[in-house]
Amino acid sequence: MSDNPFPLSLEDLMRAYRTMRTIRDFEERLHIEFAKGDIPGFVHLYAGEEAVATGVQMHLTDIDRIASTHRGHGHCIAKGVDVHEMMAEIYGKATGSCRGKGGSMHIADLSKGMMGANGILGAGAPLICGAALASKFRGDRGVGITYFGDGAANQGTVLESMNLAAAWDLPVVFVVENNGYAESTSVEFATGVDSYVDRASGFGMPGVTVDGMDFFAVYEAAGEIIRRARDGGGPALLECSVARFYGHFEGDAQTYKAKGENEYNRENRDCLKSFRKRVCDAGLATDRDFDQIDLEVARLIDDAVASAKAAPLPKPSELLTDVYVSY
Amino acid sequence: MSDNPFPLSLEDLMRAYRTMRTIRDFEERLHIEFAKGDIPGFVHLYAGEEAVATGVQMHLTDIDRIASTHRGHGHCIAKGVDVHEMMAEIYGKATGSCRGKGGSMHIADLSKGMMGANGILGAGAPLICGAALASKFRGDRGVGITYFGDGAANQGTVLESMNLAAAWDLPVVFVVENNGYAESTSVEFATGVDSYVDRASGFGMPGVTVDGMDFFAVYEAAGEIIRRARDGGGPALLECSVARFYGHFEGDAQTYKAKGENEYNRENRDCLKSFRKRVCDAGLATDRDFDQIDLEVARLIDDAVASAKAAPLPKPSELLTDVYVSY
Amino acid sequence: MTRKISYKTAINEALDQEMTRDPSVILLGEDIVGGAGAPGEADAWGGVLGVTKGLYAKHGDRLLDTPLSESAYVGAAIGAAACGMRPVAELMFIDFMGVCFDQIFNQAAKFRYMFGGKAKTPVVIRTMVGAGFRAAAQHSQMLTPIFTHIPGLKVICPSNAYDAKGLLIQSIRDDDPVIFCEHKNLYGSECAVPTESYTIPFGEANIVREGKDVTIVSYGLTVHRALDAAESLARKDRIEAEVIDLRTLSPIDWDTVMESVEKTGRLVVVDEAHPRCSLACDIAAYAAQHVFEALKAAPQMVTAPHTPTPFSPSLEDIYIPSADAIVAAVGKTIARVKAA
Amino acid sequence: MTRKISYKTAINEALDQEMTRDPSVILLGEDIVGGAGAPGEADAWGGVLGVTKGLYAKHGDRLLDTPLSESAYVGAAIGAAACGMRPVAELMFIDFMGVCFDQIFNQAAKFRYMFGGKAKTPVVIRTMVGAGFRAAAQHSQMLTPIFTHIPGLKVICPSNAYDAKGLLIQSIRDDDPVIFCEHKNLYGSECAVPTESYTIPFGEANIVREGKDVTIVSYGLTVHRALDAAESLARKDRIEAEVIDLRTLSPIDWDTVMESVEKTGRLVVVDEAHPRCSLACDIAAYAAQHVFEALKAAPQMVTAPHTPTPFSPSLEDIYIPSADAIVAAVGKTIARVKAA
Ligand SMILES: Cc1ncc(C[n+]2csc(CCOP(=O)(O)OP(=O)(O)O)c2C)c(N)n1
Ligand SMILES: Cc1ncc(C[n+]2csc(CCOP(=O)(O)OP(=O)(O)O)c2C)c(N)n1
Ligand SMILES: [Mg+2]
Ligand SMILES: [Mg+2]
Repeated sequence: MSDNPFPLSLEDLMRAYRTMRTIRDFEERLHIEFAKGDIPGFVHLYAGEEAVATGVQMHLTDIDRIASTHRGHGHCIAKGVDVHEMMAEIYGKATGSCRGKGGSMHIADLSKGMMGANGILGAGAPLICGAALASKFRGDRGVGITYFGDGAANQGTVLESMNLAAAWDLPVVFVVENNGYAESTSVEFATGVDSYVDRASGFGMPGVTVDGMDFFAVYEAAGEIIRRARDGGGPALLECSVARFYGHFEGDAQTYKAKGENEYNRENRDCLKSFRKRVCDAGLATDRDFDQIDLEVARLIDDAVASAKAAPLPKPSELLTDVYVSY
Repeated sequence: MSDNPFPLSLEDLMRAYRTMRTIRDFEERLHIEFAKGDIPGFVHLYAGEEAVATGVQMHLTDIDRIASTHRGHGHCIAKGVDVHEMMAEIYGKATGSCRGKGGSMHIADLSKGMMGANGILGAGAPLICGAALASKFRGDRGVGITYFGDGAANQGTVLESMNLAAAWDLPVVFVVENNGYAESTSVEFATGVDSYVDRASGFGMPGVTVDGMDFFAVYEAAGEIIRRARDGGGPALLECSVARFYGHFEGDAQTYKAKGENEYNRENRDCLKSFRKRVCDAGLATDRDFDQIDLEVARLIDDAVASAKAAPLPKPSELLTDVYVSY
Repeated sequence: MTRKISYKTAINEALDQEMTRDPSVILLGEDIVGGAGAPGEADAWGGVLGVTKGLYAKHGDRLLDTPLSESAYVGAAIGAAACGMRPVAELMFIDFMGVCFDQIFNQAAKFRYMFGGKAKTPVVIRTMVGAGFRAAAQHSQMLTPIFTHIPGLKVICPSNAYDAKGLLIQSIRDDDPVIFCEHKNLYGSECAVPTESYTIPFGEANIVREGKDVTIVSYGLTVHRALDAAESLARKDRIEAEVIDLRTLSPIDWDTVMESVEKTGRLVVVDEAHPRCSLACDIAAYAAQHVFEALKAAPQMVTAPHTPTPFSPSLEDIYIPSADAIVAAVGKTIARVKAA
Repeated sequence: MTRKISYKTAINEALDQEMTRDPSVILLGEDIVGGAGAPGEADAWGGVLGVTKGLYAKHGDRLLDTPLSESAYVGAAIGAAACGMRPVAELMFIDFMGVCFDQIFNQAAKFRYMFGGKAKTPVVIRTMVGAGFRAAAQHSQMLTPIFTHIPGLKVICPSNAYDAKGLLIQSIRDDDPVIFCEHKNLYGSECAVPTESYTIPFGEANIVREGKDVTIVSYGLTVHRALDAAESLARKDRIEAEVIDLRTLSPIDWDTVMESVEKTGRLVVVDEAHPRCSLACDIAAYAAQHVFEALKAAPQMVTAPHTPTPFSPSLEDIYIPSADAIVAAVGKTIARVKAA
């Protein structure tokens, strides 16, 4: 076996790959199932951006917390939320992560430190400041990660939270997933700056931009930032340039994208392809090893879909539970 | 008569002095009248910060608009709002700028381009973006100025507005009046940065910090920024370091200030004193000229207080007018 | 001329006609162009559900795609209105009001009063309301009672394409801030709508079905549930319900509602909002106070439950007030006739 | 032991005792220390009206002076609550809710339901409500109906020092988000309060005066106006009013209110909020629907008008519901007795 040129053990490398593959398959499958009309509501797919959630969250344990977005499936999977429960939730079933009450935009698992996907742009930023504050009070060295897109980066809540985190030296990492679009609107319409990373210094924190399609780039930059936050060094901003492979939500005709944009990105910027190639080229694993993972993941997703479909819907009586005021 | 070393004509110099003196006297008088218990509610005095409102607004005409704060008397006076009506408003009288319905925190005069003091921190920033947008659509070359304190600088509305103004290239000037305190809390507790000026670049606009106790410094910096905005060059941030001579509001014991802080500032950082000295030293005017203005202003304020006191309160029927739904 | 068009098209047409008529009308919102400057500009989204589609081609830069900063751009619309424009801002979902409510309720709503009558703020905030879209707790709320509570705001919620067009044109011409609530589950519903421009005055409820036995008051989507209930009551129980569509929640047409209650003696109010401090309460209480003598039975309220909107179809379907629930409520007013 | 202390002191004591008892209780807000790190730290403000004065000296860094970023710090309190802390955030005036409402109504309020019952959010948001301070339109609102409308929020508004202490301790220990409304014009009002810690359960209204002729329901400051009205009615008109102090608006104690209405047959609801979709409507409508048979007269609502709060004393004094207005409303319920 050759020397490992990567900052992760082979085991962790394969774990990272499995996470990214699971996210990709989960999303590709939703794309198919949605088209069939089986899935209620809107779903926003994370396909293409897997390296961000995975590269960042490989550094986390259950003590660490994340606050996610409307495009949250990838963050959930990388935080260890049960894929069966997630799928069932998206199908609106009683066996879902939120017992069918939340749906795609509200998957949460606080026991795993996953504080929820969120239907409100930027809303996770204050929440994660609170999680980080709790960790600071407890002295448990927990770190909080909040994700937001290039569009949500301009929500007042996000901006206020950056200031708060810096003022209070909170262990928070602000991750911008800059995929160039907010729904159908180009990031050029969202702001007067070329990169959000310049905002960091204005709030008193370091910032760094990386290629979010490159797992290793994300992993290394996030590692340093997270370590620093964990050691009491305060917050930071991590901007990841990414591409989303699908539309804003399923059903989006993507007329606003350049012709061939998706194809180009899939061909040349696929985090899974480049990861696999680099690890194979380094002689650490073979295509067979990866194929094996792919196979296992495909089975997992198949199984998740099958059991989600077979699962019962919530009972009508569920409508009135889980709000304290009994009406 | 000696050469004029200042970028203003003698007439404008005396006008600037008169404005600052009017603000100072207005506020000093309110301080006295408030202590007597005659003035309802809270008043936040602008005394000490006169050079900012005046230095900025000497560049404006009625086509330009300002959005002010809870500490708004100075901005109003510098925008030409009638001093008698202002005083009457603060006394809650029917003859007030808002016919007694607004009070100190809501003085407005849209005919003068004064869009209102505001009881909500940061709320003027979006509004002034709208004023600037209206000017842009009309092509009237109007500029919008929004003021906020070192505390309010961290409101999401302000931060969002900076981004919006830059994204849309709006003719807006964001003026931070950094007096070191938000109520009783030092600016060190409000943010992780030493100066708000660094924020400008993160939103894609230029920023500059000046001594807000020096009329000429404010005047020159504001002039350049306002000209640029007027010519379509987009927004900018102007940070003015100032000192407030009184408490946050009247009645504040100011325990949070250093011993002698107010005295020091009054002695060494009084914009009126330094203005007068510089103009006299340049041989453009004499103490007599300034004393004459002081006298006229004192009479104006006396008269404003007397007529405010004598003015009638709003009639009970006024309670229900000026809301469209007749109930 | 009239022809059948959808609620969505009617809104689009109202915006188009007002933009054509009045250069001070501008539109601001997230993705309201939806791809300006992009290769597919000609086929731009025109809003997340296509309501503003085509307007960019006609009116160009008078439509502004905004940053995702609701406080800033809704506030800018308000500021521009105070400076003489007539902006129409789109708040994509009413559920997002929590990130920009201050500009609406403390600024726009209060200027006129706070400034002693010396300001006007002719801004319209268009926004999607209501459940039934499988969009879960943060994209399905009504929240109309919150806006109705605030003095200084006018609150409109049309139930059909005809009203949508006439009320939106009225909203744009109105000199006060208007919250214009579009029920997302009505966008596809069609009816006959004149091609010309017309207005419907605020504060005029619409009697959409006449009847003598009971008054059912509602607005928005549930007007149709009320009509279904009325049909069923007529068919099965020979009960003739009068159905009133409020159309405008603030100002509200108390006269029409109270006259009907005085005639029928029975009142059922249907509100898709949560029960507490709702429009259902508002109307039932007003009737109880003002036409108490006329009431032959206890007024009944039919609302969504006091719960967030659930995601699962099995729960959401029973969340929205149903025609059955309305029929049952009518039953209570008729079963329990006043002893008198 | 009990002794007379003010509403303000009672709140301070509740916070102090809970902070002492439970290390997970922390306080966040603007100027709640008010001069930490400053020369006058020992004599720091302790909140803009001194409610938290002295707590910093005892509990140190568990009180956090926040940046003026309500969304961020209220949201942080909510996030910390979801992670096991029991934060008490101060929103200085309820009027500022517009800059942070999303965190309250879409996040804190909905977590439990949206996450299928798997989250709890024990956060308290303390805030000042009400008029009478000459503070004008943006610092005088009640807005209690808005919070009461939202499922998932508990809304509390004590009328006296005893209730303030017991309800605040209950709020801190409660596992749901609580909006704790302190009427700024009650801070100075005193009554007997035990030194020990105690709780008052939510959903238990208080009959503050017994009577047989008419039920007057209120909360907060106007409870005292209702009591004044009741005294005057007893003295001048021999009418014995029963006065109910709701104390908690959500959950609300329907049983106590309805039992009283069943006894007296007459209802007057007094609410310092605006009239539309108010708690006055909420309670009057509930009574009309549920105890209609018992009502001998039309229920009456006494509220602030449908206007922003005016600044001038001459207008503000007539803005808040007065004892006279309550007496007049009672008169209407008694003059217009039901024909029955
Ligand atoms: C406060 C708020 N405003 C608007 C929306 C509607 N919305 C949902 S996703 C989205 C675009 C988000 O773009 P971005 O932040 O770049 O994330 P991406 O979808 O690209 O991952 C918008 C406008 C929302 N959910 N919340
Ligand atoms: C949204 C909002 N939050 C809080 C307040 C209460 N408040 C009024 S003035 C003030 C301090 C403002 O400090 P700063 O912005 O520095 O202005 P300064 O008073 O120093 O001029 C605070 C907290 C408010 N009015 N609005
Ligand atoms: Mg994006
Ligand atoms: Mg300050």
